[in-house]
Amino acid sequence: MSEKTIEIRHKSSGMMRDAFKRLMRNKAAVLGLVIILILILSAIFANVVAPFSYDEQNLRQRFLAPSPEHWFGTDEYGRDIFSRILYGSRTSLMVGAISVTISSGIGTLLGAISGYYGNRVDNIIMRFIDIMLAIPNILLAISIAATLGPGIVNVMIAVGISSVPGYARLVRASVMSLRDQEFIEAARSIGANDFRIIMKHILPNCMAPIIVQATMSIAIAILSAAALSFLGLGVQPPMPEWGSMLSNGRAYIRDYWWVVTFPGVAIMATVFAFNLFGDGLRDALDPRLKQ
Amino acid sequence: MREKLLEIKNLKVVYSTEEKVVEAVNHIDLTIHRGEALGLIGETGAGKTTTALSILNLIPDPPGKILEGEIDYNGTNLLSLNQKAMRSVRGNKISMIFQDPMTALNPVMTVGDQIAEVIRLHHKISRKEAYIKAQMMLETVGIPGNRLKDFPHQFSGGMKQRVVIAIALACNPELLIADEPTTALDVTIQEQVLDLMDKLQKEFNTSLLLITHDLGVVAEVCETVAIMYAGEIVEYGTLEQVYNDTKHPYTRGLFDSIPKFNEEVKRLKPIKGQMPNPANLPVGCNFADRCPDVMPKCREADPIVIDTGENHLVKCYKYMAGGYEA
Amino acid sequence: MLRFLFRRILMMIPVLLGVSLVVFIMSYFTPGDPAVMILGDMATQEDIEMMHKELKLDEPFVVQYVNYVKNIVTKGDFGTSYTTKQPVLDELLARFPNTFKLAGLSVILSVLIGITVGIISATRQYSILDNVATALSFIGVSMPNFWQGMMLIIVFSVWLGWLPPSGFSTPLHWILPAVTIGTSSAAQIMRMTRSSMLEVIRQDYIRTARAKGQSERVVIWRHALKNALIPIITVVGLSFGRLLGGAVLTESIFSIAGIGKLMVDAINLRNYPLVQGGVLFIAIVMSVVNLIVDVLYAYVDPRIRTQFTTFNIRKKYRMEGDRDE
Amino acid sequence: MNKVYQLLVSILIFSLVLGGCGSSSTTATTESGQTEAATTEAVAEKTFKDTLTIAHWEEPATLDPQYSNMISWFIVEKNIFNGLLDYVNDEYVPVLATSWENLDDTHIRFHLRDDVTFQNGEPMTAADVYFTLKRATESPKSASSYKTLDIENTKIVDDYTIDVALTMPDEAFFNTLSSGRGYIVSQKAVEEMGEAEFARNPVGTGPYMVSEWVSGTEIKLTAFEGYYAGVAQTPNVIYKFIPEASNRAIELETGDVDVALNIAANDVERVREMENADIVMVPSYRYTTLTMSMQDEILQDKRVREALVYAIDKSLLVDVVYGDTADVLNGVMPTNAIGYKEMTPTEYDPEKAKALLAEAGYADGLTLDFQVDPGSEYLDIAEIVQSMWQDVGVTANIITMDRPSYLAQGYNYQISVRAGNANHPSNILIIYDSAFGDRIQPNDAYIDNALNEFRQIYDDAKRKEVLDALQDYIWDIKYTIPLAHTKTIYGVSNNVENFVPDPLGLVDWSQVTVTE
Repeated sequence: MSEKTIEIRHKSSGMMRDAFKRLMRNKAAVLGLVIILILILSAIFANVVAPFSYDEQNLRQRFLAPSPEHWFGTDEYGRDIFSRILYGSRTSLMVGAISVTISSGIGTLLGAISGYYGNRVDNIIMRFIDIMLAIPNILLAISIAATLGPGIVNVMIAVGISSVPGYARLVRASVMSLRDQEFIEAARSIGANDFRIIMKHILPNCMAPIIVQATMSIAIAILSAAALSFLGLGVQPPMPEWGSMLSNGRAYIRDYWWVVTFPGVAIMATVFAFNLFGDGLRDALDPRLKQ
Repeated sequence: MREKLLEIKNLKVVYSTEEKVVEAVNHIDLTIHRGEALGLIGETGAGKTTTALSILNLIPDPPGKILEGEIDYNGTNLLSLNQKAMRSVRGNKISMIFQDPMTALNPVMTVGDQIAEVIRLHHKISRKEAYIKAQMMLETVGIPGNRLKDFPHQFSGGMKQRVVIAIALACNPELLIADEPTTALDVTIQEQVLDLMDKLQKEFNTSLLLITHDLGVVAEVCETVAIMYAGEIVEYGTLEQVYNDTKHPYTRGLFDSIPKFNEEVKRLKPIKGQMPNPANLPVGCNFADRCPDVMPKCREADPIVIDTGENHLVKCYKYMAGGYEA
Repeated sequence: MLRFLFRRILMMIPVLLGVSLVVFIMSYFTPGDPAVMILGDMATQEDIEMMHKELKLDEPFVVQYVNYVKNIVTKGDFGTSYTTKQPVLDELLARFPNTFKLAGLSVILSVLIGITVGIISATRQYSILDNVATALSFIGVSMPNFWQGMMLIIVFSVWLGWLPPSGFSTPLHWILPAVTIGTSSAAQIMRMTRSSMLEVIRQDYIRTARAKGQSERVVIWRHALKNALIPIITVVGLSFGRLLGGAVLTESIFSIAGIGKLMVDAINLRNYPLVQGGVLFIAIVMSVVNLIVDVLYAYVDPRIRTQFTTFNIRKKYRMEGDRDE
Repeated sequence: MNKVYQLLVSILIFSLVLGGCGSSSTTATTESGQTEAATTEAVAEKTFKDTLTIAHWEEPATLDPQYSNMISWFIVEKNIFNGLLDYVNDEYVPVLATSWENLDDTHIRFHLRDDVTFQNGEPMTAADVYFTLKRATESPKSASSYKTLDIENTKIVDDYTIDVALTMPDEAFFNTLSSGRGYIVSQKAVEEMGEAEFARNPVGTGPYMVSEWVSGTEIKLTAFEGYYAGVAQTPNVIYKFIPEASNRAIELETGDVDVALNIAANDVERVREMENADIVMVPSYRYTTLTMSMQDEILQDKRVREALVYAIDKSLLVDVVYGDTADVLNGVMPTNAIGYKEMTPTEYDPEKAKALLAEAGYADGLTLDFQVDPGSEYLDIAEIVQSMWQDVGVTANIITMDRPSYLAQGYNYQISVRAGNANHPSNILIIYDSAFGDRIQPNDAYIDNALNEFRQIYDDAKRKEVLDALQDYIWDIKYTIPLAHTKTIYGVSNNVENFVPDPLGLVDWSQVTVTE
């Protein structure tokens, strides 16, 4: 308890610096961060780094195995897979990041309000969440695409919205077990308003599950986006996107392993990195680990 | 002198993480006699709780590790016992009350379960008998027996601490370690809990190791006092010796920093500075930097423990001349 | 508790109404004409109009919705599938056993693996075992489902010939799909268990239990696990609920006649009665799962249980007056 | 710690664990061990399996022929029902009808077999034929095919004779009767069961009847003992529904099915290499074509359309998308369609394309929207065409949308790709008809007239004249860019005998046997 009181009095910048220091000491998290940075850099500089253009077809050089010229081989249209993966990091990272931001933002807010106020508010929000849970993602995506036209934005919104209930329920459960604890009452007693209590006292204490969930859902977001692309609701060709590269390549899984393997590895590496990083972040942010 | 119950010899405990080693307890010696109430005083981070946890061999490992020393209990070194033998000591011969009653009880089990658990662990009795015993214990600590089936969140803080005490005393232990048992409670409740502990200690003839930073609490309950600073015991003696014939500058500092209502003191004198970082202890006396009486040699080598007479031990160069090595 | 259950079941009614209305609105405004989908792109205008009349799509929105709800409430009639002309409920019930089996099996599998490995991983944080389990779980979550499913088919059906590649009729058919789905949710449950357990085993009451002389096994499995269960139950409940809504990709890969594929096909064909009925059905199933999850919360955590009987407890507090506020 | 190393180790362990999982469940492997059985009994006398299992790509929504419109449904119905006549080797042959004659231009008299019973035991009579035709005009899925049928004036002459009346002369009517929509249903069965029940438990005159339909999984057929042409050779036929194309090939490889329908182009080589099965491929009636909206100003310019044609290397495109499972289509109908006329191929000539574009005022390039329903091979075609057009300065923005949205767009598009699947010109060329409603919308009076005219001509030579001219016109005007004529691909186990492939996939299984 005494640790916590000290914790609260700290300036937030100091807290962040401490957390950052702890994070940097975690080698796994640093590895994750490095992979993420590489991905971000390759997304930004794809046009500089990539040896070929992402949409340059060479129909006489289809399904070339990996070679010094085509590091990851070529796909069913003779496009360079390495270049497409580099460009694809743009789409996939953006889809992952933005949809997770949408879902964790809305979900956390709803969950926190629901868990904190309980009773009637909880009831209304949870019924709302139940409604959302019941609506299939694809139907949601189609409806959104119908309003906004097909494209990547819909994918992000559809994927984001469809994973809101997960966050909401998770956060709600954590908040419910936190809200009656002494330090919340303490905060309330010194006149902190509900907003402040939720933002400053409750949410930081349920960061751990939120972060774990967020890192996990980046993967799910990337894969859901792929599924939507497959139904024609996502990224428009020839713009590469890992998930749809994987889906389109599935027909060749037994003949040309590289067509599916490299996008698959790209997704796995990304998810792996976010997981490592998220894990490290959780440990770094968790005040209870401080001693 | 009474029979020795527990003797801590040359105990050294460190917490090590990848980049640093924290020396939490540095070669301390401490003896508790049968029926004795010993107060272990020190500020936060002095190593009191680590000492207590070492006795039960509950130092979280990793990162903690007992590097050196012995803890002799009735002639056996607890540190040499295997897990199974150690478990038969915990909660049975030696039990512990933790600092924060709010978190010390398992929120998903009824208090009855939690009291009965310790009874059934150490006594071969039926579930039913254990619950009867648990109910008796509850009543002993002043809680109506019909609340056996209630959960911790249905109790107030003071009552939770009573439950914790009931758990600790359920098997009639020979030694009770109380780690800041009243710190988290408000003053009126504190008094009740202390009275209860005092009463029960005498009633059960239990030895008590009371860990606290509150000099007043010790004065009320304990016969012997040990002052701990930066992982070391800097002064030890009877209540009388330590309180009325305070030797160590740190102990004096402690007394000066609390208000006394029978003296006219214009201003309290807090101890200047902060306890040294246990990950980076200075050469020489750990207290040297804050000591008003610091001498050059204090910074050169660590002082040894001196017996200034009648087993009043001090770890300070100031008393080197008058005393002899303990 | 009974009152709580009753109240929750009552609360399902507005949810279901909400769901049906939302889906109805979505169906109404989503582009695509069911008649065209049924007739194909060779249909003439007369055919389409004929179809509209047959499907009662020429009626105004409100009339359609009111009739829909009325038929459900008064006759238990969820409508008729546009394509097969079979009652929607029959279609759903024909597929549900497969979906339920698949969801159940994979959840059981993933709970068994996930919780066990998660606990081992948490109690031996940073050990080799923990690192391996963590790495495995990362791979488990990041492996695309259909890729894994196809690899399993290639290995176990084509190369080894041990297990059938598709269908869901015998227990032998269940293994591959259940493993496919189970892997990712096991990994997720493992992660959640680990992180939740790590929090719990740092708590004071765990130290209390140890100080009682309790064995490590009991401390972990009885004292810690029960406290760590809430977030785990949440994850399990969510994934079970989600799976009961159908696992489209896995169902496709293994040619399993489940709710997921049925729904996607229905959406793709704009088979609205089936979409609406299916969504309602899924909503009911989800509500039941959520209810079970909430009951489990209460079973696991007495503090939450209190909320269900808040009134009684408050009265008790007032009588004994021992709550320091 | 070295996480990468850990990762590798864990992958290894994971694969071991997977292996372990499998090995613990080897108990019931012999269930499907037909391969062993086949080798041991090869020397012994030939025995036949009592069940023929077929991997089908899609479950029928109904087995009611007049309410069907998908090939995949007719494939099953083919074995339950018979029509009055069939189209085999370029001519109409009698089936349930013994013969027919034109009483005049709009009246046809059909003489029916008198030895046919339905699967419910009822004899098949002219009343059933009348009933079937009548319900066809009432079904939204059949009505337009029967739009020339004058049901009011169609008369039952006696139990085995019926006079069918038409509103106008219609040569295509025979084609309709030979199609699945012409399968004769039992009036009594439909009236007793009701249509919903009939759709699941149809009663026809064919070799098989439905014994069990496991929704979403399979349809089991058993031989109809009273089949007028003799009881089927194999007593049971099972259609297993396996939508995933690669899995149909796998099922064939593992011996779980005897025939796999609709093998994907990229699986053809694999099936050919199988020891226990092979590929049987016949030209289908399916062809793919790019369509252009004639409501779009840019595309109304014929030079632009020609440029787009010259810019596509059709043979390369067909090779990439289909391999040897399709041929370049040099005509406006599938090669085997009735009255097909082969055209002179348009050469791939990007320079000419550029010149034409420049002439049309698009020397600096041109941007077009390319709407794609991402099902089937359409997206493959679109991506390749997009890349080829890019070389002549035409930027095609691919817009994928799910099929319903795609269909809902009507002619609000510029370029699109579609497949047709029919063998009669009136059904193939209908997409150019103004009355067709959407997609191309040429509003071309010449086409409308010709389409209306030729089907009224019963004289083969005269009809051909009109039809040839129409095909020449359509080929020249280039409202569409025909690309490929695909093949129907069957994967057939070596144990299967007497298999006769059908262009549409409508295989009659009654003569097929499977050796053990």
